[in-house]
Amino acid sequence: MTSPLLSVRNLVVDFHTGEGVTRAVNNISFDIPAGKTIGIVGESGSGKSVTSLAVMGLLQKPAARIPQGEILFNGQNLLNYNDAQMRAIRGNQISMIFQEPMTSLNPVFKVGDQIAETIRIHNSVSAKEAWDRAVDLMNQVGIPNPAASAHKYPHEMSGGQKQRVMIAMAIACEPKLLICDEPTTALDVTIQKQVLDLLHGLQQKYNMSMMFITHDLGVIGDIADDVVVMYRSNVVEKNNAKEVFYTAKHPYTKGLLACRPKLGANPRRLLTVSDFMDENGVEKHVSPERVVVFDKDSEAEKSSDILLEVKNLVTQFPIKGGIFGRTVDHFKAVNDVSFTLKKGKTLGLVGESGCGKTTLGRSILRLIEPSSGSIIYNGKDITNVYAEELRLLRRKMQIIFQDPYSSLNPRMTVSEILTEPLNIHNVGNGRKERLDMAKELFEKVGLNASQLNRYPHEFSGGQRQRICIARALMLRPEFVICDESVSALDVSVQAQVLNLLLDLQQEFGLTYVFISHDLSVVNFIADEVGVMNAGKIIEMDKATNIYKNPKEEYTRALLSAIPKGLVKSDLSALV
Amino acid sequence: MKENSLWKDAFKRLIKDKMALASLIVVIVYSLIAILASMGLIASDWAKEVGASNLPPSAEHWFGTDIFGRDVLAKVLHGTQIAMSVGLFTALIAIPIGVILGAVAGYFGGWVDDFITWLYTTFSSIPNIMLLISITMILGKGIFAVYIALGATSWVTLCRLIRGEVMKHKEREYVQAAGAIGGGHFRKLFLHILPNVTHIVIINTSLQFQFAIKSEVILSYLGLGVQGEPSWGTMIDDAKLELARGVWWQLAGATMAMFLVVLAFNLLGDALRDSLDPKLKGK
Amino acid sequence: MIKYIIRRLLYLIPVLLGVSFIIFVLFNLVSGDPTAVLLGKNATAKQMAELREQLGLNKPLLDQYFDVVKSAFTFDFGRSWATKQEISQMIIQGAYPSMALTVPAFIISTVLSLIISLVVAFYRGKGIDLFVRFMCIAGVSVSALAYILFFQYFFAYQLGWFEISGFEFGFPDFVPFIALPAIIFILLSLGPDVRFFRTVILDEIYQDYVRTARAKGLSEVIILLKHVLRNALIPIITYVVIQIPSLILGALLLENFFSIPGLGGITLNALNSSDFPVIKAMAILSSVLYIILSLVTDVLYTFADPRVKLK
Amino acid sequence: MKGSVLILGILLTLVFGCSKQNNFTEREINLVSPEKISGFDPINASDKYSGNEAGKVYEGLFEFHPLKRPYELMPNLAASMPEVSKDGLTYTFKIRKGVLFHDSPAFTGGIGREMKADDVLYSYKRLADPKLSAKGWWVLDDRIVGLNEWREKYSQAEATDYNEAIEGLKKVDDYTFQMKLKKPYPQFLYALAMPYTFIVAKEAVEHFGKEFLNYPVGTGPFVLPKFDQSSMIVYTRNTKFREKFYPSEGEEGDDKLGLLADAGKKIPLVDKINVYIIVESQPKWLSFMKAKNDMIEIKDVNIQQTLTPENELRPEHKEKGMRLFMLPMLDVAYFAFNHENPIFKNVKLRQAMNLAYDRDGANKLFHENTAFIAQGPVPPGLAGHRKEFKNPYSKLDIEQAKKLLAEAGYPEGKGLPEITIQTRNETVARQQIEFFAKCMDKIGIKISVGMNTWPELVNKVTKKQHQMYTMAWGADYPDAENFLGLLYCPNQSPGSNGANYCNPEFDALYSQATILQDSPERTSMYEKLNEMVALDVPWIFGFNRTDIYLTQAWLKNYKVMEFNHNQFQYLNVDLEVKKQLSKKF
Repeated sequence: MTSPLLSVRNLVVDFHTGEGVTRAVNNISFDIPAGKTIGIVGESGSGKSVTSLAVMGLLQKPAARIPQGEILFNGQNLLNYNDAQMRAIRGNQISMIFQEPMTSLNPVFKVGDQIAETIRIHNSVSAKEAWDRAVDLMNQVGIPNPAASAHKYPHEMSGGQKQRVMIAMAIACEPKLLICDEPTTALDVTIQKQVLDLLHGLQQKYNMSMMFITHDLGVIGDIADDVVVMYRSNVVEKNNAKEVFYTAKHPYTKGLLACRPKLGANPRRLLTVSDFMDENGVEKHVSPERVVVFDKDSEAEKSSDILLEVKNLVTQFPIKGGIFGRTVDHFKAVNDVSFTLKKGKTLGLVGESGCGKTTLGRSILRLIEPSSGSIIYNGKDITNVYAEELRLLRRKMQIIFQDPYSSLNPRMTVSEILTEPLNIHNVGNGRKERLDMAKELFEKVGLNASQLNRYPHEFSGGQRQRICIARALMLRPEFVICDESVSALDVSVQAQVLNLLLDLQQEFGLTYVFISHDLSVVNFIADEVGVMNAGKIIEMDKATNIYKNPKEEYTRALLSAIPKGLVKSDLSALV
Repeated sequence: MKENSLWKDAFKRLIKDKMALASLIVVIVYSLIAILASMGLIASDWAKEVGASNLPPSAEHWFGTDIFGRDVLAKVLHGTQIAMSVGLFTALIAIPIGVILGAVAGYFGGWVDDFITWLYTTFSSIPNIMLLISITMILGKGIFAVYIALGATSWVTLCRLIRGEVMKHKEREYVQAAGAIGGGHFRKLFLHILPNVTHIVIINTSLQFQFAIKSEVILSYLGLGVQGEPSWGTMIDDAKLELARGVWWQLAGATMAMFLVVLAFNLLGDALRDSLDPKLKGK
Repeated sequence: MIKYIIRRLLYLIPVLLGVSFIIFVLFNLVSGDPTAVLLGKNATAKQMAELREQLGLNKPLLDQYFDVVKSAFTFDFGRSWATKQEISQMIIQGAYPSMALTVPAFIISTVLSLIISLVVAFYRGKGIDLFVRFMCIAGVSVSALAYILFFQYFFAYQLGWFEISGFEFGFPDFVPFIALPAIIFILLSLGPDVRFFRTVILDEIYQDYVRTARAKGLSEVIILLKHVLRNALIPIITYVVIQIPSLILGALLLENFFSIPGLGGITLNALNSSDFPVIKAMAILSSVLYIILSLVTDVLYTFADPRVKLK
Repeated sequence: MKGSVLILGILLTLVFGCSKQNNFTEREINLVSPEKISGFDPINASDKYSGNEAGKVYEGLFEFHPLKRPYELMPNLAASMPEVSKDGLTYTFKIRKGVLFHDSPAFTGGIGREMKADDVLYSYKRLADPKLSAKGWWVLDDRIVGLNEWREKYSQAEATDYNEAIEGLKKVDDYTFQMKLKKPYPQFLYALAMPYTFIVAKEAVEHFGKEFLNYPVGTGPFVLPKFDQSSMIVYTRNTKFREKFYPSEGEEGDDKLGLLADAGKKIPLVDKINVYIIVESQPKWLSFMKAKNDMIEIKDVNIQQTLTPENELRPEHKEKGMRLFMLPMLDVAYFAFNHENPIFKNVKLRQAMNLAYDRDGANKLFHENTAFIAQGPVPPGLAGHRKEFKNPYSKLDIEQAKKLLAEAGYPEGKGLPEITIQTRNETVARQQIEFFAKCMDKIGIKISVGMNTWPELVNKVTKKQHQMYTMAWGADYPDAENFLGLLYCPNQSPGSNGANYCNPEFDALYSQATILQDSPERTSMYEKLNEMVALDVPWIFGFNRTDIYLTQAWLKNYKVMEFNHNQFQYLNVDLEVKKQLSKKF
């Protein structure tokens, strides 16, 4: 066996901050053989991105320090390279694709120029040659009409196209190693699939090595040769991809594999990492009843009262124009949507970004005013109620937002956040009682009541989403809209939150509208699923039916885009 | 992890920065001097003749004496009171106007925004000096007019900043969330958004403060400044005639006093921005 | 774009109405009767009454305000009450020396600040960054008056490097006259400029696209000069252009002390002699300039940032 | 940082050594005007500095002799002193022949024509033109038969008709005209020496229209084709100037001072005059010290830099050949009470305040002991001022002041409200009141300063909205009437009696005295008026200040002069001396 292209040996990375030293990467080693793809999997904060930045030499000095270890690239220790030597490597022999295509491209330069720049840094070619090569690269990464597109600025392209540009830039000098740091996380599922296919194809074509970083094992199932699993700064499992998927050894890996909702059969509650190991990393045995596949349809007809009925709902935004900025036209974000929802049930709404699903959710709550149609809640038309009545309605209808970071006011403590709804609606007697109510719910969503006086920024993303859920439930609503409420979370955390939502639904008899771009998540949680495209619900059916018998082409595309990887549908193997 | 508010965090970061800490101390010392002077505990005898006219600095009179034989140090200390009060009252006038108008414009948009934008565009398009002079003309001279004139011209910047920031924040999900739990406009704007733009007010105030102190000098040069008591402005203005006769200590005293506090406010403003601006957090 | 420009120019109408109103109220209603000043120390009551009539001060207020509005929109400012000079001529004559001082000083200070801020941004957090920022801030913490008094005495008189005061028309004749005030101007603007530019540049340095540029293998200097600077231009343009109207009057102290016959002095004289037509003209011109420059800013954005589309 | 050093370096090299060298070849003199000049229309040349500029280009019928003291009028454009009728009301003037206006496009062919009697009459009518509301109108207001009626008639009309005959302004022939007065006007000829009555050409006024003020077309010794508001005005010699010669007699001792060296020479003696406009005192002083200017008027703080404590020129200036000129000015500086305010009707209060004012202290601080303590409204040097007269209240006597204050009903200042003194927004003005406040504090009177822009101050005074204000009155012409009028009841606000002082006894005597020609009788009446009012202390009498001028050694023929707008044509420059001395600067 020849020596690997990249070999990370006993790498340690520390971050020195004002408060002390944090170890981000703890003595890890792995190899990337030439022409192979290595997946590095772990949740946020596990040290996977730091590792990749260390390889690139892009760690922020002087905060980040590497007290120990080697990064051998072609046998040379990159850690001994100076700035100029590293620059010659970067973008040339090792290149990288980042998670956020929206912000990773310089907004003020044409994409063609940005690709050509990489070429000209490392090759002495004329501007013209570089440009032509850039156009050629754009063609290779599948950007339609590359000659014209090269003249575009990043904001004129879609997210998927931008990521393709990033890829073109990364492969411009035919690097030996391509590092992909969560390249598809920010993209819609269908796009994600295309990008993955593209990367895989390019890897084959150029015989590159690839280091693919993700929090979602499912994503790399199709393309990784080897998988390295990282957990809390350590490598916990390192093996051939097949081995990892079929005979995962470490409980964390098992948890990761189990927590992703499957399209078909799922247990009543998703398995999470904590089902496989305790807080100290000691393996636990999963109780067999946790893996019994749950048949939703069995209890589907128990409830029959209709809670919400939406009829021909239209929400439109004005398009301004002319000298005086008058409204010249309207954009219909929600276009003639109708559905009914029974008490205690969950309606899933699925669609890609821009399809109008978020607007629909907010229109139902009248956070955005609908333009026409009607919303009938509990038999009462609420489309035109105002002020006090609307305020009272807020007690019954709640929403949980997507981004747990921005949906909590950073200047309020958690107890303030939780008691605020009570104050507004004058629920509960005095501060003390309200605080008790907050405490109760806070524990119910799985948080420690002693942390009530903390500020949101002191919590992790998953914990924050729990706080958001607690806030939404403070008023004991009947109806909750979950707007992409788990999309920003790592898969392992996502499973916990989904379970929590189901538990709460059961306990409080909640009715959900669950909005997501991820069909597998919607499929898991919802009783009925509506597929949205361009402001309309194009298909609506029972959750169990929709993946079995999709009627629309669009639905089929969504379904096929879900990474299936090597995941077995049989959970029992994990027990 | 201890229980920390963002403010406490920011404060901790602030005092960790030695330069900022030093600036903060300077500002506090000046404020103390100003308070003591306004209570008449120090420099209350600035008007007293303590020696001959225009004595150079000596052990007895550290900053020398002025044309009337008054102690320049006492005048500088008394001037501190004026300077700090100019900064303070200017801020007290400008902040409520700037914040309320800016917040209302940014939050409600529509014709309210149009009107307020028009108002501050109009104000900022008239040269400041004209507004300053005309307002002092109307109100008569004196420190009160200085407060109001400076306050009336410095709300514009704050208003513009707050408006922009509120516009950004009102789209944030936490504000939407406040609406979803039934919070009204008042709650959303004043309880949710404003605390999140306070850092702008603080940073701006720190910079406005020093601007006001410097403006007082210019106003004094134009004869529109504080009257009947010594301020740094009048002292520097006096110096324009005295310097030629070699009386440099009045200029030096007032300039140094002003230099220190203006520098401190400037540095503090920078440090505050570094520690309060969420954008720059952790960098 | 054209539509946008037209709309912004039409915005001049309400702004000019507002400016005329404020100026009218502040100076006409409140500052009282200018005739005593205009006629000198031996004036008689009768003569003052005659002049009031001539100046139109006996007309109904609404008519007087209408006159102000009219001149705001026709740019016909008539003659100064105090100097009897044609106001447009006064402004044209005064603009030259003012511009000769402020424009080069402004350009130099802006460019210099930009260079300094790029350098300190490059060395961010290091000793040189702190030192240079400290010096810039220290520079602006001294009163302009103190600078003027000291520099004029030391550099112009003692060392004889510069003319003490005065102005000559025509380049390069004015150079020795404006050099010293220009240096003071630069010293005073360096602090705030560097502080602002540095913040803007640092805001950009932590953006994702900079990481991308590093990943390409670009050197830090090129990243700073090409990628970062170009993005930082937008706030910088706003900051710079919005200052321009204040340049007209901004150098008032400098003009007075260095005997530069510019617009600052004209305005100050007008304020000191209740010369309402001149005050009015200066206010209106500066607001027109302000609006036009903010329009220019917007148009410049479209060049600096392809994302900006004016509609 | 490196960049900044580099650019600063480039900047410095660009200007280093660029500073201009002094001129040793051209016969030019360099002067300073401390105020901006707004235009050259003589009828509006109300202040000293615009008068000085107009006086270089324009001329009047009479002028003050440059050397003789006390001031003596001599004919200038007039061929001789006028003939006055017995009743003193009709004056017949002969004007000089062969006086040419400057060349100007206003004249046919661009060549200046001869000045005739019509031009004089035109110029005087112009002063009365209601459309022009001239600042100088007061010198002829209600003096000339028919002129006020003419003014009245056209005040509402579209245009003023200059061709209409006026009884009091009559042309006899091209070189002779008559003026008829309504009543005796002893100061009449002084009025005809003031800049207001300089002679202008009708063609020029009509040709340039409203721009006339920028195109001075006079008969004077220097030419200024176009005036621009700049930091410098450059006059060149009028090559067609008539035969006018340097006087061959002057005051006693003038020849010793070299003031008669150029006697009999044709004037002007220099080719060029540069007038620099420098408002601030520091650059003005520094420029003079760099020999950029030939003469400087010393004010306020620069006095100490100029004089030794014994009021002599400091040796370092002497060494450079500079010369000092000091002249007691015909002026009076005072703090006026507003007599309409009941508080100040109390004469004992006024006396107490006068007595508490430490004039010696103020003289030292603000005038370096160069000023004289004013004893009454009339300054020394004018008929009406008696050297022997010492005002008992123009001295410091705190005890007496306290006593009088108690008698006035305000023991130790109790019961007296704080008094605000209005003044101009200038540093020295403020300091002077601060000093005054300190003095008053000693007897328990609280004083505060009110700073005003000039219009504000004038407004407050004309509207009687003040308690006290500060003022310095400079003579328009050398006659005590000009000062006594400041306390004449009918002159009260908005007139020149800003104190609104009314004293029937004084008024009666004043109206008798002011119609008399200069005579011992009138002088004794003036003296009586002066002393009567001095004892009634309508003002806090301040100072009669001294004009101090410093000239460079090479400036010749300078003699300090109160009414100096015609003086510049007599000045000369010694280029040899200038060259020699330049090394010392």
